[in-house]
Amino acid sequence: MAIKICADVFDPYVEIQDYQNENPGNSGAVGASSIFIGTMRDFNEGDAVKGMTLEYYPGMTEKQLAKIIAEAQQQWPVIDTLVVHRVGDILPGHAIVLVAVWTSHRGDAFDACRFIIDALKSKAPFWKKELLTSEDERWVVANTDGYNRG
Amino acid sequence: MAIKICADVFDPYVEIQDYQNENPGNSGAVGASSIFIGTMRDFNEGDAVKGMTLEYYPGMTEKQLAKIIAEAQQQWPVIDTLVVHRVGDILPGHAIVLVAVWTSHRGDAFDACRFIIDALKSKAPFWKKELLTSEDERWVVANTDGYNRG
Amino acid sequence: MLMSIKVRYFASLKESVGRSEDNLVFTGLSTVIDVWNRANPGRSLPANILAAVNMNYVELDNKVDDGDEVAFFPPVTGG
Amino acid sequence: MLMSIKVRYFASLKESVGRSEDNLVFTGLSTVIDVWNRANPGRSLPANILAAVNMNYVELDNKVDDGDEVAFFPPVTGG
Repeated sequence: MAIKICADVFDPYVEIQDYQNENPGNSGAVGASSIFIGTMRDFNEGDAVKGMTLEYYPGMTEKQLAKIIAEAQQQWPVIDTLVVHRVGDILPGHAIVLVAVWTSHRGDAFDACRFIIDALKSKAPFWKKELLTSEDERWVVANTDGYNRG
Repeated sequence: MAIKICADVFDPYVEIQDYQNENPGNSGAVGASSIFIGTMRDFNEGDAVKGMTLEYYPGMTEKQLAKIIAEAQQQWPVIDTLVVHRVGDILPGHAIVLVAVWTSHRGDAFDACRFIIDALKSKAPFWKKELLTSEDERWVVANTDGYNRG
Repeated sequence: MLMSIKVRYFASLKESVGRSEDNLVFTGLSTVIDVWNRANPGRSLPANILAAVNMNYVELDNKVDDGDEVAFFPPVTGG
Repeated sequence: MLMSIKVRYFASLKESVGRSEDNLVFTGLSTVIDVWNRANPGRSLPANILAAVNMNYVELDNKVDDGDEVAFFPPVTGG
């Protein structure tokens, strides 16, 4: 299990490959990997966005993420988990968050991965401030339910 | 959208990276990527497994996968999809299937990805024959519901 | 009417019938189950076997036409 | 009893209070909302603000102890 806060651009696929190379132990038991990657879009709530700053609470963020992963491990037979989250100044197209969950069976992988990203979005102390193409700045007030209602 | 049948070992992360490099068009609209990877385990139904052969129906397999992806695109606002499936002789640890779905919002990505892998497992003509460490061979009779009931 | 039908078998069914395909030629209208019976006289279709015509899933009473490819196979186990 | 409490503010709340932390020293028992009121006299806690003590979420009537770190911040928007 690993939790990583990145102040610089990260490639989620390289993070996964590096993690797996460093932790090859469980590969024979793994039958399913569910991976979620959140990426910065160039629009939000109808406005064009050209950048974003992600603030966090060093110490508490990692502690809350570790709690969320422990809850997932209690609910599902999880073999391993990797969570990476970006902080600092971010541009459209860049990865914000990576959640990877490895299990024996696919239902467990999907359920645990979705639980972790949903819990992260409601409990892990990160805050987004958007820079619009109009040069206005605004704090994102609340996360949405995750569906396109447009 | 791409569908690929691989007769040789494939690295799912390299497949995704190559696909994204060849199809950079939608990156500003993508906010969520849900990726599922199915990997060969070294056990199944209580027996140690040392290899597997995957048979398919060339032509029909691709046709059914294209239908499944079209159904997902009708039900969710999917930006892009990549499905890769292995055939031939497979060893434990090797990737069997990759499903990647790109959307603006995470709920759509998870739902569409899970729909595609569930439909693939029930409708796409692939058949697995396991080689046990006891040297017995057996056809897998049916896919399970995807949860660990052990 | 002269019908020319390719019949294909996959996976465990291919092993139990002992061949991967038949090329049938016969006269008269026919359904998927008729095709099975002509290709496998005296052997009833095993339970749970799925059928496809021209790579689309069909029911066993589906009509077949000259030139069709009819396939029989067990439940799929990919992914 | 002498209480030494570090208070931290994040994101939009940090901007509206105009600072990122306070170091309070006072005597007597206290709760999270008391800490806010001592650090921000005359300014009521904005609606929806979350509180943590030593990096765990707490309710506003949670007791605080000497040496605790108390944090206030708006709803989180990561991921």
